[in-house]
Amino acid sequence: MKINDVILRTVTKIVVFIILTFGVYLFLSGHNTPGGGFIGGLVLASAIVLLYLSHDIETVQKSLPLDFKLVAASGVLLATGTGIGSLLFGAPFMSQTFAYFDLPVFGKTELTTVTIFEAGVALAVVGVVVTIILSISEDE
Amino acid sequence: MVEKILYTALTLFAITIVIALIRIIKGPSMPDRAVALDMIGVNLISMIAVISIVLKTKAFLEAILILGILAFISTIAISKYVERGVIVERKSDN
Amino acid sequence: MPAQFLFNLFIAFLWMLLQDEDELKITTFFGGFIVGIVIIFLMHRFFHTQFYLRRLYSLIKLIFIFISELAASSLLIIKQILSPKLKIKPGIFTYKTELRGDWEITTLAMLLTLTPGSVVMEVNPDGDMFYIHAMDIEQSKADVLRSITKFEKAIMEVTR
Amino acid sequence: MFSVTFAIILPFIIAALVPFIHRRFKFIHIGWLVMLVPITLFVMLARLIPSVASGKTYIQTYSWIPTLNINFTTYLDGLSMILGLLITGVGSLVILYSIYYLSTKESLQHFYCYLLLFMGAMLGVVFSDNLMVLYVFWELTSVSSFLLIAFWNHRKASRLGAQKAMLITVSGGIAMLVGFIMLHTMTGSFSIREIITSIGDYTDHALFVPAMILVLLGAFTKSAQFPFHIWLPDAMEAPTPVSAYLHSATMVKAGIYLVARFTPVFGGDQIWFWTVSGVGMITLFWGSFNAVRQTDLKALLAYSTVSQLGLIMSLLGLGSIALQYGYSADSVLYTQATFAALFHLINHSTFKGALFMVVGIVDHELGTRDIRRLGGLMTFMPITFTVGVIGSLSMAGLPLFNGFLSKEMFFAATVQIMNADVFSLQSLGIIFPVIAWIASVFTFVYCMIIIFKTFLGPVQPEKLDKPLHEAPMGMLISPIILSILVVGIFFFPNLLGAYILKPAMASIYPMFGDPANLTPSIHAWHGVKPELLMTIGVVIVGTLLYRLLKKWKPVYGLLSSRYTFNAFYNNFLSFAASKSTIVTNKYMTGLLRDYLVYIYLFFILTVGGFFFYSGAFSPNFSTDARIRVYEVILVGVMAVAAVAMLFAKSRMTATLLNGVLGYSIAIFFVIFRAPDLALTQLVVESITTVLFLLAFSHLPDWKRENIPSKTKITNAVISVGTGAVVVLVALAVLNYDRFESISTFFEDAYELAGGANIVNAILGDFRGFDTMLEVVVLFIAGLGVYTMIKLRAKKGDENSEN
Amino acid sequence: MNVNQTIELGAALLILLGSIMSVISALGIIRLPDVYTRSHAATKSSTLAVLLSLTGAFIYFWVHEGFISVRLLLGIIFVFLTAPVSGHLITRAAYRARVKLTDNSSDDELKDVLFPEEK
Amino acid sequence: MMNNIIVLPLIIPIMVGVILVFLRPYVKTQRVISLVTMLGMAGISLYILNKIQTEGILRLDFGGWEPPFGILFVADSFAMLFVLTANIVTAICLIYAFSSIGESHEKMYFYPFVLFLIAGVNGSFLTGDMFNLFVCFEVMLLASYVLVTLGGKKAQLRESIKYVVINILSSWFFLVALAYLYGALGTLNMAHLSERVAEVGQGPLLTTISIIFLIVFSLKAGLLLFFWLPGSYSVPPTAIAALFGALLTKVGIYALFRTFTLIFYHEPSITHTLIGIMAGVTLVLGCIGAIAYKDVRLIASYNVVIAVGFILVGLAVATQASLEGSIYYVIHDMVAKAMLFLIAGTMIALTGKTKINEISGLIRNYPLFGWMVFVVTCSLAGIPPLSGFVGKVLVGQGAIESGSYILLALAFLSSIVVLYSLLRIFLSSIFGETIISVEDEVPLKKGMIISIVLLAIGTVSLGLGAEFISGYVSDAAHTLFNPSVYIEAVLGGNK
Amino acid sequence: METLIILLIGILVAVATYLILSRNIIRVILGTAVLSHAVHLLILTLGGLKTGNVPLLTEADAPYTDALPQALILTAIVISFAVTAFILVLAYRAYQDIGTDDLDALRGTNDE
Ligand code: NA
Ligand code: NA
Repeated sequence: MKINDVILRTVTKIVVFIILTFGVYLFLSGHNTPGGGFIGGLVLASAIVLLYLSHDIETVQKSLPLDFKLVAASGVLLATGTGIGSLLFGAPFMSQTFAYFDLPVFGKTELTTVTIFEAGVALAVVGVVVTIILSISEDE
Repeated sequence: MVEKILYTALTLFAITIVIALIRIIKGPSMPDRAVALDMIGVNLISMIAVISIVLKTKAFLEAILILGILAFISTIAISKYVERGVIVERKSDN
Repeated sequence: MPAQFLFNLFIAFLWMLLQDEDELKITTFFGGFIVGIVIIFLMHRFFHTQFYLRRLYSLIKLIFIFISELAASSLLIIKQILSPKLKIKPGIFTYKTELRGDWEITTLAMLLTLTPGSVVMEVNPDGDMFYIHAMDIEQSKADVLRSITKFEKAIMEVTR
Repeated sequence: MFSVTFAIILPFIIAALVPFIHRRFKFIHIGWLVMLVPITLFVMLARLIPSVASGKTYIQTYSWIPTLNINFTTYLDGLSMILGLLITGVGSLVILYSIYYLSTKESLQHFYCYLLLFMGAMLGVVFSDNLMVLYVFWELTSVSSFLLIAFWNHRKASRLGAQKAMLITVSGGIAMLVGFIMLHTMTGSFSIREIITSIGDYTDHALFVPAMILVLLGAFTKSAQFPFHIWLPDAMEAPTPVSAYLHSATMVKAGIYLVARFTPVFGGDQIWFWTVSGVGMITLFWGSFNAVRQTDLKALLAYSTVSQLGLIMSLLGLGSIALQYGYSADSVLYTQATFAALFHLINHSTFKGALFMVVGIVDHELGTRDIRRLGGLMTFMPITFTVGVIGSLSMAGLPLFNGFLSKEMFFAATVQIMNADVFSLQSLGIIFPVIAWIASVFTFVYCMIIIFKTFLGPVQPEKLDKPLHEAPMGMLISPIILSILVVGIFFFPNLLGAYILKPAMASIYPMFGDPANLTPSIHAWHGVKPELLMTIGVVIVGTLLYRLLKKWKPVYGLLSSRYTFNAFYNNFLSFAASKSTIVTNKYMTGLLRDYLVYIYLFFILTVGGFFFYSGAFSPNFSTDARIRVYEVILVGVMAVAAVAMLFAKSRMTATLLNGVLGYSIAIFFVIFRAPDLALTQLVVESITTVLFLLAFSHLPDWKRENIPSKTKITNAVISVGTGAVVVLVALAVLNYDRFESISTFFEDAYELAGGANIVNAILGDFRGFDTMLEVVVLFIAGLGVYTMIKLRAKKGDENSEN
Repeated sequence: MNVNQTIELGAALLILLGSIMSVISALGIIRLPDVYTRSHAATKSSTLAVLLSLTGAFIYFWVHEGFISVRLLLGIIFVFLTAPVSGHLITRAAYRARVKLTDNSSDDELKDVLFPEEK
Repeated sequence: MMNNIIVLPLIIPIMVGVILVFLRPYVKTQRVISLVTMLGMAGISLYILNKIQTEGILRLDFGGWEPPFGILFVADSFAMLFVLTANIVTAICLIYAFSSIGESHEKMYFYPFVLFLIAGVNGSFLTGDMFNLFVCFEVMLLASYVLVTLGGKKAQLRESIKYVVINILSSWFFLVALAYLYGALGTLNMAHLSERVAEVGQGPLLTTISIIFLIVFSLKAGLLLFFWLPGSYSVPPTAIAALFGALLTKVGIYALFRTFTLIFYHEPSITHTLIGIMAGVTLVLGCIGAIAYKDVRLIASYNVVIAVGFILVGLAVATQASLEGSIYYVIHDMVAKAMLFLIAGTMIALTGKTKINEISGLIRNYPLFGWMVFVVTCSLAGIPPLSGFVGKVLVGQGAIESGSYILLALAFLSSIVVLYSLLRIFLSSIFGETIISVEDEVPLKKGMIISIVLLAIGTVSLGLGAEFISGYVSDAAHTLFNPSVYIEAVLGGNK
Repeated sequence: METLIILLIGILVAVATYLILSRNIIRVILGTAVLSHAVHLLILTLGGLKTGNVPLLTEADAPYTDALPQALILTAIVISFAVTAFILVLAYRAYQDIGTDDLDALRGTNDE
């Protein structure tokens, strides 16, 4: 009898969205509560891992038509780029700044360059983890 | 009083983990171990919740959710490995 | 796509709750909505099925049915485990369901599995036959079958 | 105005141009152009003879590495003048000779390039005042000698000979370098002149004797002194012009030069005296003794060179004793030895150069140098014969030739030394005349061999590949000039004494005042003195021994070839090669486990060992944080899970146990108030488990390991030892409470970095740089995994390069 | 003892109950005869245990700090969502990996479908 | 302090490397960009080095967080000399790679990996923070892991497993040592560590910890614990092997010098004696290994070991002269070792054989190449005026000053073995009858010989032009010998 | 507590060492994983356990537990993850091409 993964796949559909949301939350809130780019990235990656576990490679790739190597590379560029960015302002390399703004919709919001840096980190983590898992899985 | 109860609960959870560990070591089959590992994960969730109370902190509530997520993912992976020997499949394998 | 829209709202809601703020703020909700847009945009190809808000009520009802079943049969298992001598006869039996579609089948299988005494081991490729492992087939098969019918009805109220 | 620096540099410049010139002017023998170099230099040097004779010296300094006291300082004085003239003079003659010796089919551009290189290097050696610069040129002479010996490198013997010469001379050079550095450490200077003036303060320095020995090692190896002489016979694989030039007239004299140069530094010391004269004497004897048994004319000349170099060396040793006494009428007598040394240095170059060229001619024209195939050449090669006889007789120390004069002075010096009242010479001094005399007998014998076995006796044309004929005139010019010098010096020795030797004496005895006092008048006849009697004795006994050669030659057979120094050298190399492979393979097993065992053992021994030895361990558990029952249970869980991994029958079980460990650590992170860590640990652990499972799809399950119980016990001991050391040091660190951690600073994270999560603020801001690099690490790993899987070696390119 | 303290005590007792459930289910995975029955114990009892302890914690935080933890709620939902799937997948895997049912099992209607050749 | 320029040697290669990932299909573009990057970095390094001479030690506090709280880069002459040489050598090895590595490798991110490697190397030289040193090591190591395996030949896979496991273990020891260090001293900034150690004295515990660091860095440097080295250096493609031979051990050497001159210099009778013993044994084992094998790459690898022993003699002796000598020698060795490995690889590429007794007479087919072998032989044997000479003299001087005669003897005797081992290559494979007929002659690619000649020019000019770097070197040695200079530069500003 | 944890670390190290000295590559890799667990605990323990509150400024008042070791461990965890991923793939690639997971069979040739 052929395996019917209907239960797994159906639940995964919900679960993946919870994980993704949670991942983004962890990534963004890391500055004040546990979390951050790494953990966020790892959680996002595990959501994708879950997709691979419950579906097959081709299906996932069709849904996420990304070259994860390049995702990772973009992440690294972003992370290093924020460092370089501070050079443009004459500040020491990797200087982070933060400020509080009153935004029309969001209210009093803290904006910090760390978030950009961490976005890079998160992207890199996602990219790398998925690259590794995909590469191994695709190997005959 | 409350604290004593909580520490008792923690001890009981820990004992559960010990028992599950025995199952992991004894097996005999791999699914047995997977079941036990899953059980450890779920118990750890409880423990974190209790420790959070003891330490009076909300810092570990994320960990509860994460642990839930990951215990799930690990179990899927292990089951698939036991079942098919491959955990990520190609369409052709299906 | 109404389902996607609903899902988007769901994420926004989730987001708002995650903030753990003292009061519910529309701004937070809106922020979550944007996050949701991003996620759904990335994941939209996954989204084949539909989702209807008006079935929320039935859903809650289902949950209550489930919880009461769960509590009832949990006691049974505990009794079995704690009895000095294990007197159980496990076994696998089949059940052909009338439910159709991934969501319905999944929900039923999950509910069955969660209630003590039964685990759905396999679903046949057509998705209409469950292979259920029962802890003690003589005593609980009847219970299980009774639960299944209850669940099937409740699920159909939600989905159809 | 002549510049010494120019003299050194010119050969190098021309050497660099030779290949290009050769390519442009293929039609002429490039030797003609090259010859202009030494001739020019010789003329330029010769013009300075009078002023140098009058005591003038020429110094020039260019900075090279002034920070390290290493400057390019050239110094022309009497001593360096002698060598300079030899280098350029003999050089000119040798190049002239080589033009006829080497056909244009040979790779002449290489030959002359090396030769010029050598010439420049040699001039550099003798004209350098700075020890480091001297060393530079010193090694360059070894290098160019190597290249010249290996000129016909398709022959194995050439390559081996070159290797031997290079190894021995460079080794000596390195020893000498250390000696130089020691001198610098003592005196703070690399300038020989400065060292000479200041060395008096350091004769009691602990480094004085080591420096001396090391410098002598350099000199002895270069000048082929016993037991380092073994390279010289093998160096005869070089084309004969090279042998004549480097291995008899110039390069081997560099050691002599060095000893002479350093006589004012170390002379007067007992060790110096005995080492230099003793080694010289042994070399003198051993060389002459071995020369007799040779059948190859070049080998014979090589041993004879060894012997003659020993003679000069021992003379320098004898002469150094004068410095023990300081300047006085008596001590001047001892300086005669040094004078004789310098004199013989020149004489040897003339007659030995001539002889080498003669042998080269024989070899070149007849295709052999084996005396067993030669004989009776006198009639066919009259000029060659004449030159050969002149050279041989001079070497034998017979009158009418310059060798006689210096040999007599040598005998005189050995006799004179017996009068010295220091260094236990009253009792031991007798060995000098005795050895000198015995060695001279053998010298006489081999000179007779050259004359009689080559030129006289029966002709053996059947043993020759080529018809008998005299050499072309061009080839003869150089040996003729040299033999004229051999005779000329005999008749006008004092000319040489006054213009050449006197200023050199001033260089060696700078504190002895007017060098004229040190310059004796040389006479062929000075009455019946011990030295004359010795010479007569040499001739009588020598003739006798030559006559009875067949009778006593078997004596050589008694010397087992296994115990020669040559055999020692060869055995040492082959021993080194074979044993080194065994030794290295013994510990470089290629087994990962072995390498890891080394590391662990080293850790346990050094860290654990020192830890106990130093008493750093002081346990104190009073400050421990409170412990709860569930924590103890969890610790137990981890311990049991870890130990269970060792006994896991399948890799899955082990992996799951590792997962248990990972999850348990996460809970400890919770207990220890590290939320971010707990989160990360959980995710990483799970993804790691997934990775393990992914990899398992491509790997076989593990089998029961078939490991001998001895290995198991070793592993267990190492494991427990490592764990124990880690624990003990950790406990000590725990009790080491001297400093506050810097991390209180980060508690202002909210004000400083706008983050309430301190750990996150550290990761994103305070130590964001670490995080950035960590992302890079991750990225490299990811990309690496991808390449490892996608890029595979094609069959067949396992061994070769892509 | 005020109301809050009583509720906190109640929450603590809830947690204690959860831990007891947990130990019981652990006993189950020791005592029960095969992987299938053990997985019943594991997926159900421990799910209930988690439910109890998380609810206890939720109540505690609510009462003690006036803090409604959505993360705890989400945790509960998540466990409910995933625990049955885990149980389903493990038992299925076990069966397909041919882990034997205990000897006193009565029916096995799956065997004929999956491994007809082993009749 | 704000000297953003000193982060460039790390950040430029990383960013360029990442950008090259996007340019994967464009091999030519990758070549040009990577070479230009390396040359540019060499230029920047030179600029920084000169700036240090006028402005003193430069430091850059990342994020503006003052030491000891943040991470910082500290560029002193010692570090920058390493950086400068490493970058030049890498540029030259890249030129070699252009014509040897093959397009399949180039499309598999060869250039990014090399750039990451050099970034890790540069970072290790520049960092002033102990934990950041660990991280920089890991950047370098990960890149090296990939480069060792790049191509996936059997021998590569085989040796890289050993290489990776041993390095994992050594990284683990590094972390253990860091745990102890932080537990005991509560700080990570090297200057601050030095200050704190000096404050309480380097007691037995701190000395114990220092020995763990010694083990860690020795593993990286190949000091005594070099077992991993010959295998892993003889399997990768030539350009990579050359980079390894030239750079990787130098990072360990750098760390040893930095740690034991800046932080743990109070108990030389224990630590430096141990280093001395290790250096001595390394010299002996290296020498034995260098004559044990006929495989050119193995001979080259053991020559690496010998050089490590020699350089560490300078640290064991620890006089200003010996430190200066070690620095000269390191610079020399980077150039000459790269050249040696390129030559070894070229010999194999030309003949398809690896053993010297199977190769003969190459000088007849490739005269220039043959002479390059001779140059590298002389250079490594320390024959003047090539580059090895000055360092040798100074190390010797230091050993004499401090009376370390055994080390002195071993160090100088090792030169003879080096000479012998390389002369064997030259005489057996370069001289002699040729084995390659004119028809079978594999053309020697331009990029190969150009890079070898460039390195030869390097070794000649380093020797003849020693004076040009002597100012930098003595400044570097001065800083090493006087830790207060470094400490003042790092912590002086904010006290 | 600290002492107990350190003893645990000792056990982990011993187990890991024993695993690393095995012939089977997977055992070796598992050994490295256990090693990294041990050292992470070590850093945390020596950095001072339970001496303060969770290092979240929103949570409680000072004193906070030392946050720096936590940050260091985070970095170390990620790095060891990267390395583990790499060596796992390396191990199976070696198995694919050389056909063994036995390290004793990976000696290489020392045929001289
Ligand atoms: Na402490
Ligand atoms: Na880990």
